[in-house]
Amino acid sequence: MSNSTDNAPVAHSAGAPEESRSSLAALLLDPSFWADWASVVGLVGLVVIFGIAQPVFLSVANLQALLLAAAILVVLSIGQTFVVATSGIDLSLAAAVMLGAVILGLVNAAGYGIFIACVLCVLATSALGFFNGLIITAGKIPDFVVTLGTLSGITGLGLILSGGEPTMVGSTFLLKLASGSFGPLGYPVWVAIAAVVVAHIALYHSRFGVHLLATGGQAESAGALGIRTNRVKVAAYTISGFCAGIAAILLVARIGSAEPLINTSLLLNSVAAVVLGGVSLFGGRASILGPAIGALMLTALVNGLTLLSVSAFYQPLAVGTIVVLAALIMRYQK
Amino acid sequence: MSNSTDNAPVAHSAGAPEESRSSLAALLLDPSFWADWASVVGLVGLVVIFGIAQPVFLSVANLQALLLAAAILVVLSIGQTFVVATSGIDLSLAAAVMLGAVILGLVNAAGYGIFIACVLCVLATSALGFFNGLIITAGKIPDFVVTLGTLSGITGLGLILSGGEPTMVGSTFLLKLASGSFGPLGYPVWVAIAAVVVAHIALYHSRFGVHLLATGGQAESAGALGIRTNRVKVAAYTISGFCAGIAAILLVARIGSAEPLINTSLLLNSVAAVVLGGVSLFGGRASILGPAIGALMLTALVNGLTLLSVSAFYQPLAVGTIVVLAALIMRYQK
Amino acid sequence: EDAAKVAAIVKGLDNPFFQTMQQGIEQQAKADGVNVTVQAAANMGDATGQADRLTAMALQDFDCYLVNPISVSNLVQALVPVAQKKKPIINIDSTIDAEQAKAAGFTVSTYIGTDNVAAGALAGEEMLKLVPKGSKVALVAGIVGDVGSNARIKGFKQAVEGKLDVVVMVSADWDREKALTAATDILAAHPDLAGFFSANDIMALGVERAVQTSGKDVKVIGLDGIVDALKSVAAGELTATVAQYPYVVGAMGVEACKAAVKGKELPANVPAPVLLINKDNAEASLKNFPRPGGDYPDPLRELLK
Amino acid sequence: MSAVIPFPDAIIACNGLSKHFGGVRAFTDVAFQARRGEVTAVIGDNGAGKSTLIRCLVGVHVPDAGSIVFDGREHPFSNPDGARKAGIETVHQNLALIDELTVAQNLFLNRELVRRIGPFAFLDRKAMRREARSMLSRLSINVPSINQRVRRLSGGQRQAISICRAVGSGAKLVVMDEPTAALGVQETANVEALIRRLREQSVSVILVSHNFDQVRRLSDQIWVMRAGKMAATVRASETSGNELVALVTGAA
Amino acid sequence: MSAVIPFPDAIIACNGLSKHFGGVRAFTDVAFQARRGEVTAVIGDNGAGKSTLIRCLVGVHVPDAGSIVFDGREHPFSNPDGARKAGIETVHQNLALIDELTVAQNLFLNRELVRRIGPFAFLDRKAMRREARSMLSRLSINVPSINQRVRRLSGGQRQAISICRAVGSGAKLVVMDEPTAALGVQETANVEALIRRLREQSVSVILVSHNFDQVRRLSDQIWVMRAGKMAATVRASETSGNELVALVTGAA
Ligand SMILES: Nc1ncnc2c1ncn2[C@@H]1O[C@H](COP(=O)(O)OP(=O)(O)OP(=O)(O)O)[C@@H](O)[C@H]1O
Ligand SMILES: Nc1ncnc2c1ncn2[C@@H]1O[C@H](COP(=O)(O)OP(=O)(O)OP(=O)(O)O)[C@@H](O)[C@H]1O
Ligand SMILES: [Mg+2]
Ligand SMILES: [Mg+2]
Repeated sequence: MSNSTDNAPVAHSAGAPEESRSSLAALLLDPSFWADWASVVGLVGLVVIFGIAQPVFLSVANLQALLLAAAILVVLSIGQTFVVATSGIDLSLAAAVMLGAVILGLVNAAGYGIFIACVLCVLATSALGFFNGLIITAGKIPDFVVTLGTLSGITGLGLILSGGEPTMVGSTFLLKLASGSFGPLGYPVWVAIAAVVVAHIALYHSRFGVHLLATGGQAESAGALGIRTNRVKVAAYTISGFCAGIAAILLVARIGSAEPLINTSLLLNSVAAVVLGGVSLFGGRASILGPAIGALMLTALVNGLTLLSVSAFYQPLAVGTIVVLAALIMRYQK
Repeated sequence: MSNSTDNAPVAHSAGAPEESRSSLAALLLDPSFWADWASVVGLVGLVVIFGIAQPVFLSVANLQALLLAAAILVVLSIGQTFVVATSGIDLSLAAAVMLGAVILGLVNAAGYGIFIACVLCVLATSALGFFNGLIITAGKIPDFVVTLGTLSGITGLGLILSGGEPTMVGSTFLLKLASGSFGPLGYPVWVAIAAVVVAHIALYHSRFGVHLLATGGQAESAGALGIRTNRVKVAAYTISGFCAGIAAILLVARIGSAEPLINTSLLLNSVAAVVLGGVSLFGGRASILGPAIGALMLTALVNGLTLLSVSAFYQPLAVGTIVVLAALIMRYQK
Repeated sequence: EDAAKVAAIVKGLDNPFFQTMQQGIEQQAKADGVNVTVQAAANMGDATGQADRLTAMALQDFDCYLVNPISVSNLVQALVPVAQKKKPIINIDSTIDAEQAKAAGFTVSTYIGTDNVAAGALAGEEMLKLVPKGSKVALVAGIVGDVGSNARIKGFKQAVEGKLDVVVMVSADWDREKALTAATDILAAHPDLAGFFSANDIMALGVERAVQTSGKDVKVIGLDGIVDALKSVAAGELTATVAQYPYVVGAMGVEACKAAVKGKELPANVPAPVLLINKDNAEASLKNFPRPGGDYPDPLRELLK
Repeated sequence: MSAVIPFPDAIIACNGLSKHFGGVRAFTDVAFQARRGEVTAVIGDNGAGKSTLIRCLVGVHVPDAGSIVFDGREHPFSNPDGARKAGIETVHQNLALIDELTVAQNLFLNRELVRRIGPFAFLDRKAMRREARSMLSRLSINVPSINQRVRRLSGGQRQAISICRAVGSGAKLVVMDEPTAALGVQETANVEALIRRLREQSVSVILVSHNFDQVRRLSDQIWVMRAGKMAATVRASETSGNELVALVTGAA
Repeated sequence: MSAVIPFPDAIIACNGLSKHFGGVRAFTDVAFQARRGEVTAVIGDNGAGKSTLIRCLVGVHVPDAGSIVFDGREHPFSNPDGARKAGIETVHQNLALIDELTVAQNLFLNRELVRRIGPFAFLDRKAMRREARSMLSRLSINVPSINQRVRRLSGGQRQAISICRAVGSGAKLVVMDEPTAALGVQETANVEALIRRLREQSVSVILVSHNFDQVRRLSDQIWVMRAGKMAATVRASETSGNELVALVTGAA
């Protein structure tokens, strides 16, 4: 064999363009499609199983309650997504929610009116996020250490500010926010939907979004191309803080009081939602719908198990198994 | 100017060899020296400050107590270090300690003798770590999701096994382990020292250690060179589980009973110790002394604040501030 | 005579119950001219952290140690040096296991606290009065595995055994929002539910909110008697709560310390007051908060006279 | 060799420039300049300090000492963003691609096309994709898809994208650090043609290369670095391959 | 062109080999072989599939179809460890260096020297450092320090280390994917001399390169890939640079 017999000019048989993604079959065969939509697959699976096992699960009232319960986690997961996309992690997220709630409660109790209280709450948590970002970038300290430090610091701050006591917030505005609804969905659900839409646009349709992913992907290269990676990181943490503030308002509205208590499962679940949503903890890849649906999935899990009257002892086991299974199924598609 | 006047054959004035690190001054000017020994700097700083503020801090009795209190965290941090070196994270570590303790308690209560109980405890937690590693590598699921899942799963398992009740472990062997001492140091401290020595040798003087770092650094390149990166990862998780088992024994010995309760601060502190010890969460760089000293530092912090009678409300704030400051100081040296 | 120096260590301060206890300790100490240092665990799960703090305090010169352990045995070893110095140990709220203490070579001078099982039973009896026999009730527990939560649930279950139908027990980690979510789910699953018992007031308030939102008439009984719960009972929202008086437990602890330092013989067991609060006596309780609505028996006060 | 009188028509010039990292001196006391509208080559052995010099010139590294003049202004920028805004585009030796972004996103990174709607600027992804396709085809670069992440592209494909990005946006000065190292014969020819075209459009080019034939074919002026010093500079038309080898190795 | 009778003296041969990634076909139905003791070159355009073919041969990728014979054994190994144990060393195009490890550690990765004490094997770090130094000096490669992490080395220094690792351990077959792309003139000459020396020691070499002069200088047999197919093979002595260009571009 000297020269090959196969010399027909096959323009690009290797690496043939794949841009025509129109056909559904091709889409379903593409592993990255499954990876990106894993949380949807998991959610649909859960809905089907729970729907069969306990018909109440699919009742309109329950679905409404489920969405309402998920709203806070959805908003937090979005905040966490921005940070994780820069290959960071915000461990202070749940603590920021607590601090925001305490500030809201105290300002309101001091008689400044609920709107000012809400604004100050969001400002405070955003400032906190900004501070996190500043220390991380200016001090070149790993995200994990800084946000762990602020987690601890805020815990103390919340306790000191509140004297360790919960503050009742009996505002009609917040009560309406928590229990009112527009169309079939409660206001908190609309807030979460708005957050998803705005975040999606910021991530996919703005220069900031591309710079965020570039910073998370390869900060050094991004810097060499003139992207101010430090500013991008600070912005991501500020957004995370802002989301914590919104979540704090939703939380206070929901339970009617501001408590100096940190809900650590909010933190772990926010990260779990992000990862189940197909966002890499190593940065550079992100999605907003994914984490939102991941958050929905985690909430549906607890909702369904409670509806099925699974004992408190068995619930953690079930949650753990299902989270791993969901991830497993989604990865095997690849 | 055409040809330069400076044509003397300056063999390698650029990139001149720097192997002669003998001089202390050069050592102190080398930023990587400071980065590697940051936790030491932090620890020494704390010891000096606390020692001046409250002389009891430097009393032999207090130092002994401090070391005793740190032993569990040191052992856990070592386990966490192996996982973090592969660029993973073991969120199930504190839960594994709980499960190990419960198994130890139940086996002992069933009358099998304390040694069998201890062995089964360590076997169970090691098996758990092995399982974690297996799912992560075989399922190609992110570490965070898997260990979050097992965290939840183990919580449930521990509750189901124990019925939610603590089990008293009244073994003289364990009592001696907890309160006896050899030379100036308590047995748990010796256990921690042994763990540090063995881990250090494994990391720096065995092929496994190099392969671990290579896997954490660039798994793809390591794989191309024939390193079985999956096996290495599984081994790292198994070691982490093993350490959790040892920590569980120390814990049961220390508090005298096995409780189905998870100590989340053990988890966060184990990671904080690792990071303060100069280990990158992105893998590829590790140290054993660093995390051990990081663990010591975190314990000394609580000890010192308690001795200074800092109010419980202010302690978290102080801890957070000092963790960030320690990291800040250490990074500014760079 | 120097003022007695008292070291106190309580559970996590992330719960108003223990803050009230701390308040009781500090105010009684002020009233009695006692010097007190209060420390607490980082949170309710921090068993070793609590022991570490006590270990540090044991090194300092205190005359008496007031301890509220997270678990039955987590403080035993830390107390060994205290016992060796022959300082009195006053155990409040949660018990230290007597056998372990004996093995470690000490006995506590006295135990002051409320019986959680009895408190739970009190709630159960009230529930029996409120709902028809055979009704469905649901239980909301704290962090799974928590001893206090277990005891309260156990007391309630014993009281309603065979008379009411306990359909589900969920765990809401002492968290108001989680309790709210869980109660909403339970109400969806069991539309004919008649009552909730929640292992503490914070969660009860969350449950109450879920009930309110659902518009159903479901009884909610809490336990602890924190101020928000009393207000809620007075406002006719929360049905009832079983009040324990952490303030009194703390205050009695300081009294016991003072007595012990003076060398008085302490009774081995001092029961703290427990009271069922419903709409009838809520106002009175609120007025006196954090002290009970009326006088209560205090053998230690007698001792100090 | 410190004091160098800049050519009056230098687009970029530096003087007394030094840079070290910890204990490693990358280069010391370097004077260098590139004439406007010319192709200026920098050659030298591995580790001689070429890339580090380039990175100092385009704002990635801040030099320890020395001055830089670009387009008549001293200290013209302090970071890569400033350099790009001032009109310098660079093909870095490590390519500076973001693996997780698509080909099109990489091509327009920090130069994104936007559509303004009121105060908001939205990415014009369609326009960027269209533009990207035409940029690639102008250089006849073949990539599987404009929407593919660059992580999995072949070495040459990656390099081609980096070059494409640098020449696509009408810079005054294009700096290329070993741009054809991973390229095939055809692609190399394309890039060389491209460099000639740039010069015709009177864009200045700085070219780092180990290929002396290429350097002699393309450049007007050649600078030689050796062991962290600027060892010599010659006109390309007045030198031979052998002389270059001698200069680089220090045998001259 | 599927059925290829292997040379009786082939050190490695493959037949009907195909590999695709998701929707991207890297190459299909490739037959290739390398004679024992010869230098076999593989050339082709960017993205033609050369590196992927190499990676299939040395066990990094598992091909979708086709068979591989190494040293007379079919399906000789299923992973890179097996390939290295069987006697194949590779210089990957991406160099396969671990940035966070030192030069010495990289040189001995998965080939660490150990001292056995009873059942335990401890790293012999001193011996490795000594060996590493002599390996580097034999190739006259200059790196600042043997204890430096490779992250910050220059492009050429990194490539040199990867080459050094591959030739240092007495393999039967050394595979080099564009080994001189980032190297300077001297270093390139050194590597070429090294390849000749390998052949003299009757080590077989597979060389991927875009430098046709180099290929003609060094190799005995040349294989040409084009757009995922093996397009042609010629003896190096019987071809010209122009013919190679024609083969690669498909003009022939
Ligand atoms: N960021 C850095 N940190 C530490 N040392 C560095 C850094 N960048 C470069 N060096 C060192 O500086 C010296 C010069 O490197 P440089 O990359 O400039 O060489 P080069 O001339 O571009 O070589 P090549 O032709 O191989 O690309 C080398 O010894 C290298 O190890
Ligand atoms: N792991 C992978 N995943 C997806 N696509 C891949 C992967 N590896 C290679 N490809 C694709 O396969 C094709 C062939 O790539 P390969 O690296 O083999 O080319 P090459 O001939 O080595 O090119 P070059 O000369 O530029 O190095 C390219 O289109 C590339 O994008
Ligand atoms: Mg270079
Ligand atoms: Mg290639």
